[in-house]
Amino acid sequence: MGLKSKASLGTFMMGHIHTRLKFGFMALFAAMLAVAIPHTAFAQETVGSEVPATAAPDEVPAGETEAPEAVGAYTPLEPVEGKGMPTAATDDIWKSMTFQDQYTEDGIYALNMHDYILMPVITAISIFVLGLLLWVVVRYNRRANPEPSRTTHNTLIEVIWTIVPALILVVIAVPSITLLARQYETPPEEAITIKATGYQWYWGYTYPDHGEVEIISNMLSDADAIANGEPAKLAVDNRMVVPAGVPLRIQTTAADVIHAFAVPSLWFKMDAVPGRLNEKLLTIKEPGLYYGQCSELCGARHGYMPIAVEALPMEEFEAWVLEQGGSLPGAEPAAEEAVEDTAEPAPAA
Amino acid sequence: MAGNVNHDYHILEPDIWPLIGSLSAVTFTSGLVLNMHPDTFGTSGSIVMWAGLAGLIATFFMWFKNIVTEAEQGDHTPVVQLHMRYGMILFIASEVMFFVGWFWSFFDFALFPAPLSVTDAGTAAQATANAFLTDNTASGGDLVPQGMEVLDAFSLPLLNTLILLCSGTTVTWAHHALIHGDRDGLKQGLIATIALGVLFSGIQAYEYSIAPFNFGQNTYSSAFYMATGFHGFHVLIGTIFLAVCLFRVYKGHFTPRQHFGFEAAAWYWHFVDVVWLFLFVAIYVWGGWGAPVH
Amino acid sequence: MATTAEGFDTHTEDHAHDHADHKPGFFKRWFMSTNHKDIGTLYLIFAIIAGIVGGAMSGVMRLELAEPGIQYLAGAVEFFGGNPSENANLHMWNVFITAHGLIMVFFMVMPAMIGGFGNWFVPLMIGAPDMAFPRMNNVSFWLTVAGFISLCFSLFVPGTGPDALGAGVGWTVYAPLSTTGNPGPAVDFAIFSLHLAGAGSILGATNFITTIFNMRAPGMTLHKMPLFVWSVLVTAFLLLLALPVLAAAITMLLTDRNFQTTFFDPAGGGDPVLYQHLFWFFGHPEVYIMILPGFGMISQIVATFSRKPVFGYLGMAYAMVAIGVVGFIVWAHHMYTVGLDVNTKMYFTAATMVIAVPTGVKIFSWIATMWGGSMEFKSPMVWAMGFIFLFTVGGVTGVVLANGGIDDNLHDTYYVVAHFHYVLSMGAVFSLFAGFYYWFPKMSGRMHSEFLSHLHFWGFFIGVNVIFFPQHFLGMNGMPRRIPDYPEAFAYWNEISSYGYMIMALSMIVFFVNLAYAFTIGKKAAANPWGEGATTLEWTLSSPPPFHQFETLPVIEDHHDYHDHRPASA
Amino acid sequence: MNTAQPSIDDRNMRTGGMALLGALAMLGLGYAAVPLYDLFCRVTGFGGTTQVATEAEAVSAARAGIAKEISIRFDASTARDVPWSFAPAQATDTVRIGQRDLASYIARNDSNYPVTGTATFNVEPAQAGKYFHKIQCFCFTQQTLQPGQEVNMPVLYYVDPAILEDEFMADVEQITLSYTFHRAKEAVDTDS
Repeated sequence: MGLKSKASLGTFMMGHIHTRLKFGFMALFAAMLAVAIPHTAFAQETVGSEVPATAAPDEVPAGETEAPEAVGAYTPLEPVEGKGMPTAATDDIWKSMTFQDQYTEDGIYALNMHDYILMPVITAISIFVLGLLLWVVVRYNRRANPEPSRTTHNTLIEVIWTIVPALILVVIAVPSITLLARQYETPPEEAITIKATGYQWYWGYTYPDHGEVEIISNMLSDADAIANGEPAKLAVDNRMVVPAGVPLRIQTTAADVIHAFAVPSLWFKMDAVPGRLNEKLLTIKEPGLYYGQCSELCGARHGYMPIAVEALPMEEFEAWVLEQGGSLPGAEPAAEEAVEDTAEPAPAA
Repeated sequence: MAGNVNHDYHILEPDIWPLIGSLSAVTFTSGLVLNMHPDTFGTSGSIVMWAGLAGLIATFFMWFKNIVTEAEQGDHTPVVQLHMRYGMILFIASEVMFFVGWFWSFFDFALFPAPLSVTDAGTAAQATANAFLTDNTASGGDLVPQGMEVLDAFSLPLLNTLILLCSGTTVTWAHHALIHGDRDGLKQGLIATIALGVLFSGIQAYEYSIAPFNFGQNTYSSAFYMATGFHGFHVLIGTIFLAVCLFRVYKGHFTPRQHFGFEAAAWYWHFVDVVWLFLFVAIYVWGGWGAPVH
Repeated sequence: MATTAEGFDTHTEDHAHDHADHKPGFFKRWFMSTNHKDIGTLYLIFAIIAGIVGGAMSGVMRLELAEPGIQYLAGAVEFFGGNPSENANLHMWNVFITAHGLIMVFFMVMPAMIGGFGNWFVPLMIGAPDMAFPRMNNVSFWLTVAGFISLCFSLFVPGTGPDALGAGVGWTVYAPLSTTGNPGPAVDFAIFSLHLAGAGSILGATNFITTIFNMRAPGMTLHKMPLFVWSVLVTAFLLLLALPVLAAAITMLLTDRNFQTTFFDPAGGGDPVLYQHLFWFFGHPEVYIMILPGFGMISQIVATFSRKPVFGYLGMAYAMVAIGVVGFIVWAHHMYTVGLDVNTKMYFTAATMVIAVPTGVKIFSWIATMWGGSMEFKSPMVWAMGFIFLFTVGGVTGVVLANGGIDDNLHDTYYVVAHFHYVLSMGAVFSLFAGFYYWFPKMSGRMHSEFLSHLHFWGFFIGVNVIFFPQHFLGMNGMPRRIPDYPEAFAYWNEISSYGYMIMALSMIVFFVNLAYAFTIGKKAAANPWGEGATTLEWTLSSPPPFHQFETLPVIEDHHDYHDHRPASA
Repeated sequence: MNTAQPSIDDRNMRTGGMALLGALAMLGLGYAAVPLYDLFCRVTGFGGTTQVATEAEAVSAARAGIAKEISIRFDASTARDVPWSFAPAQATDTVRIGQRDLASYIARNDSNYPVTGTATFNVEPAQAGKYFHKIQCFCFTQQTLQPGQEVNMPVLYYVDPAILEDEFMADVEQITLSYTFHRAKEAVDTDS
């Protein structure tokens, strides 16, 4: 899907060096514009372009298309190859060399900043230095230049190579600070709250607005994951199900040691620190299954506590909540605790 | 040194004590670890620890003995003395950064306190809730949890402040006496300083023994004992340092022109003094302010 | 100028043989040393041994990561005397990342750069007969060894439990994983290892600062000092001021573990993030400690083989000072995801990017030094040029990571691993090899093989790039660091990365062959094998220098002209 | 040993005298410090502690008569070794800024042995922390729950009206108050 458009987007510098290089300098100025242009417009023609903002039927496996009619019947989403998960080099070598496609506005902004500002700048600097080195090797070796000059100072050039990098950094700083400010937008009051708690070595997700639904999420064994059609080491038994397209208030904490809740395709990473609650706004643009992994060393099975975020349309999310024995905000809370048995969970051995 | 050396630097002979000292250090720390884990290692730790400590003490003793001998031999030319001044200043600078670590954690706890309170909850929670609505006492967000007693800054700690400040003047007295060739004044000043140092340590030990909180009780108490404990340890070192100087005075060491051993001890003592002032103001007075005193 | 070196050589020989070359017996010489050159040699040998241990660990790690699944960790557990089980095997991975990090930082790079080359060449370059505190110099070395011993102990004692040996906490030793998460004695041994090595480094730093301030030869002002000496001076200050804070932090870890304090335990009102602040207040200067002496060596080498004085000497010196100073106020960029507030993150983003300016000044000054030069591509020079390019690549990815918002994705991924290996495994290590080949003839009196050195360079250059460049891809694609097993999608680049390790390991065999060659059939080295470009004082002495050099101090009259050696007292 | 001229004796006397004077002055100053510091604190309200609200402050805040409301979320966590159900009685609440309000948490010991817990809290977003005042809360160091015992733990709090003047708080619509119960440390755990 969208192979061609992707190659022109996220290709790494090894791709088309000549075009990339020329493009790099222009991109520097284009990037400044990109900051000014409303990000959504920009995003639409880049990453967002390949997938419509609303879930297209071909995005969702056949069984899932009937879901809107059958409210109350939650069917787990099938993963889509290359969406919300890393790409194998054997499938798409260019895509395996860069960031995963982004499904949040901030993620798209950050990805654009990386692809159109940082990447061209750092590539240009590296190639510039390499070029200078090659030039001095060719021009100023002992055979070509037997008599060395004795020049040790040139105030002008020293000032230039102090000022120019500083200016480049200022250019980088503008979108960088903007990005930080965007990432710190606080969730609106009506945002749906999900609390992710890190345990050694699994995640617990609670939904305080939905009658204390609690989900314990353990990694599936490789065999189970493959049987499910999911990537091994990323698939989990119980996913963190969230509604797509609405603001979410993600809160993280941990019960034992520090973990980190990270989903690369949502440009989201937040440490889960025991005794402390971290909070961040997350709005997932479209339904889908987005995988991540714990990203702070937390002990022996640190590599085996993946995160699977399943974003669904609101009505399906609500159906899922009811299925879990939860209640919808505004309704009377469900009396019984449906997930009692998961209160004392054990990690999959 | 051989006759054709044309510089004033001190080229040393090979010495075994660095090796012994380092091996003793790792023996000592390993003994400490063994001691901390009796479940794993049984009681074997103590002997290892004491052996290491004995090696360390022997190293310090022999090392300084060698330095003193070399000084008396005249190896410490003016430039070598200058080295020692630099070395001591830099050592004290690193010690300052060591205390920065303690103050950092103390101020972290003081400025961003975790709310722990020792108010006894009882079990009649609802009754307590009603009481909350009428109760005026504050709780939560304190460095010193409510209900915890602290040491009265203006009792023994103030006395200790005065003792240390006073000892700062006596060591200066001794220094001036030394410069002016007044050996009796030097001895008196040093004896007074050492006595004040011992007095300080004694009072500090007494204060620890009557303190209404212990090391691991909460962050205030941990930061308190860590900072004041390491300070106390430095006072002890400084006192020993001064005592060695006194011993050397009786041996007839030090001249009005060359007495860096004494000066280093005095610098160290002033450093210990200044750290105490910060401890006193920050931890005793400011940190304990408003809390009930013991 | 080439003649002046020999001129000085004959001068020293006048009196070198009676006293200056009188060496003590074996035990006295190597276990009781008070000679800066012998201690420097000891440091280098120690660093090579530690490098082999740490490098072998990374070999096991690359082997394990070559394909998904767990293949070799059970063998590693058995090697250290444990009983393989899933828990023990996975824990062993964390032990490996911890030990690899600690060994390479504290027992390979630091001892080689500061202890090894610093000890050898700071006194020689400033025209001093020895270090200011020769006996303390020796205890600095042996404390480093003591620290290494303590770290080795930690590998054989319980970490998380009786079956899982070793400290599996990462080189950062974050609480609470290092307190409640690893209750066994292994972490205590590791903590004391840092205490001991840190004490050694603080004493060493004191020694270097005193030596550089007080023992410069007559006429050598601070602004005439070789840049390597400048770099060691700045490094020593960083060590002196940063290490005590680490000592305090790990002491608090120790009491949290064993004496019921709660500095970093939220249950008692403590704060795990406080530990990270304290650690990185040390940790960030630490990464400059590892690279600054490398900067100094590269400056010497580039000037020597371009046959040209360093371009913009003052700018180079003060760029290092600036990097050192700014290095103290950027620490929280290692903590972008812990939940810092927005203003803090913006400040640290801006401050971190500032460091790129002095670093850029250095890169461009090196190139300007070569510009117009008459370059000769002897082995030290090719390593230096490799350094300049690879450090640039590692530096620019640092600019990417400096952006707090971008780091939200890249933090704790392989991109970070690639970044810091580009600046350390390539920056620091390339400068170490450059310095090694540069000064090996001086230290040993023997010439290494230029052919083998070049072969070593190209093997190492290709190897490390194949190892670490694909790790950028893995990181961007989302692979977290510090995991022994990974989703299938990451297999391809991991496999390539592991092939790179093989290339690198082969090149290291060439290195040792080269050493063997030099010591057996290598030619005797002249006092100055590099020609007129080598103008610093060490080249005025014989190779190897007399046991005690500069018994008559050289007098420096002109910045680029060190050949005047009238006795100072004359 | 004292081979010096009389002048040195004199000077020593003078130095000694000055040192004595200095010491006396410090002694006096030391004792004067108590009332002086007390006075200073009474004038400035500086007490060495932070964010401790009193009833009087709360009343004056309430009297400021602010009509704006803000949403408060209550969050509860337990460390892994605390076998309790611990949850707020209500997930969210809306309060008038400056107005006192009472919220409560419910904790129940699900195990069959007594457990002593200790609570810590924090406030998100971080910049809201300094405006969130608790007049009373249950952050007991040692809260022992018998098997099956359930307690209701109230928190009395208000949001400082100064929040309205902080630009960094302008778009904050909800403040989360989070409590975590940890197992009380054994060393001070006298109950079990």
